[in-house]
Amino acid sequence: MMHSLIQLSIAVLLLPLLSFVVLIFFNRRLPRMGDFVGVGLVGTAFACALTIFWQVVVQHYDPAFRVAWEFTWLDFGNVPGVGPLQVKMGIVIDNLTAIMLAMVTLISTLVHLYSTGYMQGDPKYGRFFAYLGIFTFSMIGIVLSDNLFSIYMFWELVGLSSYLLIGFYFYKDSAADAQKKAFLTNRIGDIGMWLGILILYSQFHTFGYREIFENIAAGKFNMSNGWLTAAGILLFMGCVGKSAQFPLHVWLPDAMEGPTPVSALIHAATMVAAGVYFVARIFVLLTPDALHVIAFIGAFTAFMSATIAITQHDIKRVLAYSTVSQLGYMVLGLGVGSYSAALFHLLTHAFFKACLFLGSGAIIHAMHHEQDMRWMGGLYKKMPWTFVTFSIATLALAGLPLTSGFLSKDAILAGALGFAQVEGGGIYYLVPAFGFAAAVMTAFYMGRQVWLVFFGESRTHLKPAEEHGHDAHAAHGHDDHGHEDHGHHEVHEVPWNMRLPLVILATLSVFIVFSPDPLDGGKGWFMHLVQTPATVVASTEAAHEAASLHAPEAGKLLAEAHTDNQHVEAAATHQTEGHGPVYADPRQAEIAHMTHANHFPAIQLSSLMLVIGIGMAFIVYVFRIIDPDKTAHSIRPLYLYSFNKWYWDEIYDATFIKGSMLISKILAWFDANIVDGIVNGIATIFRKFAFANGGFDKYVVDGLVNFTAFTVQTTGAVFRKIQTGKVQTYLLMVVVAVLAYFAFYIAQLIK
Amino acid sequence: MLSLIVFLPIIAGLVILVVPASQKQIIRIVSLVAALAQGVLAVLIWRQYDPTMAGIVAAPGGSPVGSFQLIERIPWITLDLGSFGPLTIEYFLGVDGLSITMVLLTALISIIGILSSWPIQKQVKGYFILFNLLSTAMMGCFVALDFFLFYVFWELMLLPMYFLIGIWGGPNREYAAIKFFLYTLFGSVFMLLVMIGLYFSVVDPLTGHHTFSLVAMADQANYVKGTILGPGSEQWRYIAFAVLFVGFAIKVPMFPFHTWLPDAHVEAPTPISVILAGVLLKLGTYGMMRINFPLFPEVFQAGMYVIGVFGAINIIYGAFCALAQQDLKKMVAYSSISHMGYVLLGLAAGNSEGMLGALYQMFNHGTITAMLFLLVGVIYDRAHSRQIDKFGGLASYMPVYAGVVTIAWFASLGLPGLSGFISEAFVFVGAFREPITRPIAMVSVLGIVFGAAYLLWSLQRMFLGKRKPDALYELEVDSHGHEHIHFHDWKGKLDLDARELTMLVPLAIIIIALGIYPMPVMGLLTTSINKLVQVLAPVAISAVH
Amino acid sequence: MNQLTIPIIFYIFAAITVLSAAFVVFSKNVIYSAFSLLFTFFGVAALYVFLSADFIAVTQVVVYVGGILVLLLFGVMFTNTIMQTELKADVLHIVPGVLLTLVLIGGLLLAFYNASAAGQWMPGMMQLQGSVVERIGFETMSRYMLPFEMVSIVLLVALLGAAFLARYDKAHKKEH
Amino acid sequence: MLTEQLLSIGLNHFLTISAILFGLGMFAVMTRKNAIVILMGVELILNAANINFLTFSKYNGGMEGVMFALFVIVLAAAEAAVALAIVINIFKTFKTVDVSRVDTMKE
Repeated sequence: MMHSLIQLSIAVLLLPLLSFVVLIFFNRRLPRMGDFVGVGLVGTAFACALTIFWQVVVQHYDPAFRVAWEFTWLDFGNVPGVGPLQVKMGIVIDNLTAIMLAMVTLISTLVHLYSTGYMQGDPKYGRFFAYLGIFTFSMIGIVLSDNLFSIYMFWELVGLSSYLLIGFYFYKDSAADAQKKAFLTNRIGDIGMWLGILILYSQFHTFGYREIFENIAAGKFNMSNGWLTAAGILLFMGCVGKSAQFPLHVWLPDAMEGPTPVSALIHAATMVAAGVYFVARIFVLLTPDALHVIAFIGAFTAFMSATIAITQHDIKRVLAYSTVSQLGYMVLGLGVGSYSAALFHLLTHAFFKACLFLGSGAIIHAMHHEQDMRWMGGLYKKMPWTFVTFSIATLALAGLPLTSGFLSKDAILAGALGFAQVEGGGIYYLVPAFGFAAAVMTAFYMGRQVWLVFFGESRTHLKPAEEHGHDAHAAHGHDDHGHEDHGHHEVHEVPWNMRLPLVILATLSVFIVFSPDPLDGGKGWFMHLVQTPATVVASTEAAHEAASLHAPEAGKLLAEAHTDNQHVEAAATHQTEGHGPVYADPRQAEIAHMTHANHFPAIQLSSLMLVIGIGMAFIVYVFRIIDPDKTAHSIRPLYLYSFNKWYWDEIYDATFIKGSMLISKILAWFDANIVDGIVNGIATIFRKFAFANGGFDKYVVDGLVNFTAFTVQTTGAVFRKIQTGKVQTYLLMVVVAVLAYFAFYIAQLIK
Repeated sequence: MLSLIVFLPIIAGLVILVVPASQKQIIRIVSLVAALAQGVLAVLIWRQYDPTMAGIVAAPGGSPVGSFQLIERIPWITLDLGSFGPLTIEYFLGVDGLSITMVLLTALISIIGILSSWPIQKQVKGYFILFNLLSTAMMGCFVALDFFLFYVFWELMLLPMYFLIGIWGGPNREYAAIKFFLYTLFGSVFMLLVMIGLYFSVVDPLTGHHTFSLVAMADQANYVKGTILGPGSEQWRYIAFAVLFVGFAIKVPMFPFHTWLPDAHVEAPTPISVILAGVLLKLGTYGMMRINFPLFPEVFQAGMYVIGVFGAINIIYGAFCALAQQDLKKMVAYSSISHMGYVLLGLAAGNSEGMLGALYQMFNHGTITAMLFLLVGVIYDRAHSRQIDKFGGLASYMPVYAGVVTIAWFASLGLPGLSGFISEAFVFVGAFREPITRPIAMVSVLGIVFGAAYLLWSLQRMFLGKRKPDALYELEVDSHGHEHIHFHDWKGKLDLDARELTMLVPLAIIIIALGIYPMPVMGLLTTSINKLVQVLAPVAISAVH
Repeated sequence: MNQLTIPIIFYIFAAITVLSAAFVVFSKNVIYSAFSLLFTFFGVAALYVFLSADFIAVTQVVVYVGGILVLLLFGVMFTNTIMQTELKADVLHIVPGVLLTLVLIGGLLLAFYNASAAGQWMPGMMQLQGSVVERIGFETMSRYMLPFEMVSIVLLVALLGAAFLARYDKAHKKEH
Repeated sequence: MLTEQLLSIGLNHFLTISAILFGLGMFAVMTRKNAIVILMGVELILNAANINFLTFSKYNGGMEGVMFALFVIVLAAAEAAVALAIVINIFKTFKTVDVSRVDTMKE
C-alpha cells in the first residue's frame, strides 16, 4: 500500500509525460495545437504538487519528515560473489523534495501559461508544449528519485529536453550549434558523474542514496579515502555540467538561442538548479577535500561570470551570465557547507530569475525580437507591469534587503566567511572575497540593465540597419509575426497571460514569503525544514586512519581533526543556543557555528557591496559622471577580455574541439591507410605470391606441356611435307613399302 | 521446434525455387510469410522458455544436455575411426539464456530484412533464396550445441553473404565481398583446427567417446589429461584460446580485424547491412560467450585485461573514426564497431553485471543498428547519396523522418529511457567493479562523449540548420509560402512511407519499451549469465568479498 | 607347226599388250594414250583367250572397249583444255619413276620365278580346258549368287552416283 | 632348254606380262599429272590383276579366279564411271585436271 503522498507524486511525475505524449503525436489535430492540454495537465500536476507541499511543509512541519517507496526495477538473480542483487527504483519525499516539487511545477505551469502568449503563431507551437512537458517530467524525476541510477537517467533526459528546446529554432545554425554544444558539454559532466556513481556502486552494489550513505557511515567503503573524495568530485562534475559551473559553463549563454520561456524555465529556474539539488542530495558523502574543490569552483564561477555579465549587450546574455554567477553562489554555499543556505538561494533565485527572464521575454516580444539593450530604452512608461516586476526581481537578484534574494545570498556569504575562518583563513578567504566581489558586480550590471532597458530615451532608431535586419530575421525565422518593419513601431504591454506569471513570480521574490524577519532567513520556515544533514564521511576518515595507523597516532589525528578546542566548545554552545541540529562531525559543527556567528558581518558587508554596486551603476549610467564607453576604451584589454567571455569558447574550440577533430582525422587516416593498408598489403602479398606461383605454373609446368605440343607440331610440320594430299605421293609410299618387303624377301632368300 | 525455426527459411527457399522468377511478388510474399512464421515460432519459444534454468554447461553428474531447453539431439554422422574410436557428430540443438535472446533478435531482424528488401528488383528469386539460406544459417548458429554443427552453420553463412554483397551491392561490391569472405574464412579456418583439437581432448562422460558436444566441452572435468588441449598442456590451451578468439573477433569485429566492416556495409544493400550489423556481428561475441570463454576459463581469466583493452580501443577508436566520416553509412558502420566494443568490455569484466550488459547490448545493438541502417537506406533511396554534407535542414521538410532519426540516433548514443543506455550502463558497472578492468572502464567512458559527438554532429549537419547550397534536393516555395523539397528522380512519398514505417515503428517501440523496463529480455538472461560467470571464474568469485 | 604357232601368236599379243601399255603410259598426248589403251585391252583380251577364259575375254572387250574406253575418251573430250599438257613428271621425275618401276617389276618377277622355281606353284593336275561359259553360268547362279547380286547393285549405285555427279553442274551454274 | 622354255607357254609368261602391266600402270599413276591418264594407269593395274586371277585359276583348275576376274571387270566399269564423273567435276571446279593443283584439302 503506497503512501498517499507517493501516489500524488507519481501523478505529478506522469502528468507532464502524458502531456508530452499527447502533444507530440496529436498537436496538429488538436484545436489551438493543444496548448490547453499542456497547460491543463501541468497545472494539474502543480495542484498535486501543491497538495504535497501543503501536507509536508504546512501540516507536519518536521525537519526529519521522509516518505519513501521503491520497487525492483532489475533483478539480477543470485549474482556470484554478491548474492541476490536487485536494482531498485524509488521515490523519496522529504521537505526538500516537496519544496522543489512545488517550485518546479509552479514555474513550469507559469511558463506554459506565458508561452501561450509568447509562442503564439509559431508553426511548431504544439511541439513546443510537448517539449516543455517532457522537460517537466524529467525534472520532476530528478527531484523525486531516490537513487543515483534513476537520477542519472532523468539527468540525461533533462539534457535531451534541453537539447530539443534550445534547438527549437533548429533552422538557425546558431541554435543548432548551441543545442549540440549544450548536450555535449553536459555529457562531459555526466561521464564524471557516471564514474562517481560507478565508484560507489563498485563498493556497495547499490544505487540508493540511503544504502550508500549507511554503508559509508558504517565504514564499508573498502577503497582508499582518496577514492571517496574522487567519487565526490566526480559526482560534482555532473553538477558542473548541468549548473554551468566553470569550466563547463560555456553552454549556458549559448543556450539563450532557445525561446525565452525556455530560458526562464530550464536555463534559469529549474534544470540548472538540478545540479545544485543533486550535490545537495549527495552532500553527506562529500569529503572536506571535495568540499574545498566545490567551494572554490563555485566562488570562481560566481566571480568570473559576473565580470562577463557587466559588458554584454544582449539582454538575455546578461541574465544568462548572472544565472551562472548565482549558480556559482549556490555551489559555493554547498562547498562551504552551508547546505540549507545554498538550497534556499536555489529556491529564491528560481523565482526572481524566472521573473527576470520572463520579463526580458516580454520586452523582446514587445520589441519584436530585439534583444540588444543598446537599442532599447525608455520602456517603463510603455510597459509598466513588466517594468515593476522586472525591477523587483532585479532588486532581489542584487540582494536588496526586504527581498528574498537578500536572505539567501546573505546566508551563503555568512557561511563563506565562517568557512574561511574555520579552515584557518589564508587562501580560503578567497571564497568569501569572490562572493562579495560578485555581489558588487551583480548589483552593478543589474542596475545597468534596468537603466538601459527601461529609462532614458528609446534608442531603437540608433540601430545600424543591416545588423538589425540580420539578427531580427534570424530571431524571426519562421514565426508569422507578420510585419517586418524595423523602424519605429508601437511597443505595447504584453497580454494578461504573459503578465500574470510575472506578477506571481515577482510576488514570490519578497522576503515575507520565506521569512518573517527581513534580515534573517534563518528564522524562516525553509531554513527550519531543510537543515544541513550530518556528514557521513568524517567517521569513515577516522576509521580509515585509525585502521591504517597505530592507535596513539590515530588518536592524535582525530584530535587534529577538531582544529582547536575552543571551536568545539563553541560548537557545543551553538547547540545549546538551539540553532540547528547537533553535528557529530566537529568540522561541520564549527562551520555551522561560525556561520551563525558571521551572520551580521555578512549582512553589513553585503549591504555595503550592494550600495557600491548600484551606486556605481547610477554614477555610470544615470548621472553619466563616468562615460561607460570612454571607460571601456581606457581599459580596453580588460573590457575585451570580459566582453569576449574570457575567451573560453575560443580556448575550448582551439584545444578540445579542434584537437578531437584532428585526432579523429588522424585515426580515420590511420584506419583507412595503415590498418586497412596492412590488410590489403597482406592481400597483395598473397596475390603477388599467387602471381609468382601462376608464373611458375605458366612457364614451367605449362611449359613442358607446350614443349611436347611444340615437338609434336614441328614433327607434324615435317610430316606434313609428306602429307601432300596427293594420291600419288601415297602411292609412292606404298611402292616404297612394297620394295622394302622385296628387299626383306630377298634377304630371306639369300639366307 | 528449433529445427522448424531453423529450417523454415530453407523450406521457403525451396518453395521459391519452384516459383517462376517472373513472379516477384509471390517470391517476396513467400519469404515474408516464412519470416513471420519464424517470428511466431520465436515468440512461442520465448513463451515456453523457463528463465530459471541456466544452461551453459551440464550439471556434474546430471543429464548430458544440462539444463538446456527444447533439446533436439540425434546422432548425425557416425563413423568408426578405428583407433580413434567412433567419430560421432550429433545434430544437437537447444537454447539457454545466451541463445534465446539471439533467437528472438534473429527472427525479428529477419522480418525487418525481408520487408526492407521489398524494393530489390535485380534477380529477385536468387536474392530471396540466398536471403533465406542466410537466415537459416544464422538461426542455426545460435541454437547449435554441437561444435561441428555450429561450424557447419557458421560456414554456411559466408556463402549467401558473399553473394548478397557481391551481386546486389554497390559499385565496389566485389572488393568488399571478397574482403568479407576471406577475412571470415581466415577466422573460421583456425576455428576448425581448434575444433578438431578439442574433439580429441574431450570425452563425453556417458559414452566414453570423444564428442563435439559443447555442453560436454564446457565442463572442464571432461578434458582428458595429456591430450593436446587437456589439462597439462597449458601453452596449447593458450594458443587455442587466442586462435579461437581471433576467429570470433574478426566477426565482432575487433580493432585490428575490423576493416572489412565499413567496406562491407558501404557496399551492401540496406537489408544486408541490417542483417550484417543486426545479427552477424553478434555471432562473434555469442561465439565467445558460448565457446571461447567457457571452454578455456583459466585462459579467459588471464586474458581479461587484454580483451578489455581491445574493447576500449574499439569504443574510442570507432567513435573517433566515425567522427571523421563523410559517408553516413560508413559513420554508422564505425559506430557499430564502437558499440561492439562495449560488448567486448562487458565480457572482459567477467562478472554478472558486465556479461549481462554485454549480452543485453548485443540485443539492443541489433535493434538500434538495424534502425540506423534502415534510416540510412531511406535517405539513400531518395537522394542516391549518403554524403552527410550534401543535406541540411531536412528536419523542416521531412519531420517524421527526422523524428524517427532522432529516436534512433539518441538510442545509439545511449540516452536513458532507450534500451542502449541500460546495456552500456551495466557494461560500465561491471567493468568498473572488477579491479582489473577498472582503469579500462574509466578510459572508455570517454566513448560516451565522442559517441554523442559524432551522432549529434551528423544529426546537425543533415537535419538542422538550412538547406546546404550544394544539397541534393531542390527547394521550392508554394503559393502559401511553405517550403517543400523534392529529390531528383524520386517519385515516392517524400517523408517515410507506410512500408518504412512498418519496419521502423516496431523497432522504435521495442527500443523504448526495453529502455524503460528491460526485464522482459534481461529476465531471460540472468540465470544463465550468473551460471556462466561461475563457470568462468570459480576463483574470482571467492576473491570478491 | 601347231605347237609352234601358238607361242608365236602368244608373243605377238603379249608384245602388243606391253608395248601399247607402255605407249599409254609414256605418250604425251592423252588422246594417243587413250587409243593405245584400246590395243592394250585387246591384247589382254587375247591373253584371256589363251587362258581359256573366253567369256571373260568377250566381257573384257565389251566392257572395256565399249564402255570404259569410251568414257575415258569422253573425259578427254570434256577436259580438252589439257590436250596440250606436256608430259612432266609431278611426284617423280621420269628417270626415278622408270627406275622405280623397273625395280618393282623386277621384284615381282623375282618373287614369281622364285616361287615357281621352288615348286610352290606347280600347275595342277586338271586344268581348265575349253570354254568355261557354262560353268560361269552355274557358279554365278549357285555359289557366287550373293557377290553377283552385290556387284550388280554396286554397279547400279555407281551409275546413279556417276549420273548425280555428272549433273552437278546445274547447281554449279545456279551459283554463278 | 631355253627354246623349250620359251615355246611351252606356261604360268610364268602370263605372270611376267601381268607384272609388266602392273608396273606400267603403277608408273602412270605415280608420275602422270593428268587425272585421266592416272585412270588409265588404274585400268592397267586392274588388267594386270585380272591376268593373274585367270592365270592361277587356269593352272589350278578352279573357277574362283574366273569369277573374280568377272567381278573385277564389273567393278572397274563402275569405278571408271564414277571416277570420270569426279574428274569432270574437278575440271569444272578447278578448271584443270592437274591433280597436283587439286590440293585444297591440303592445309
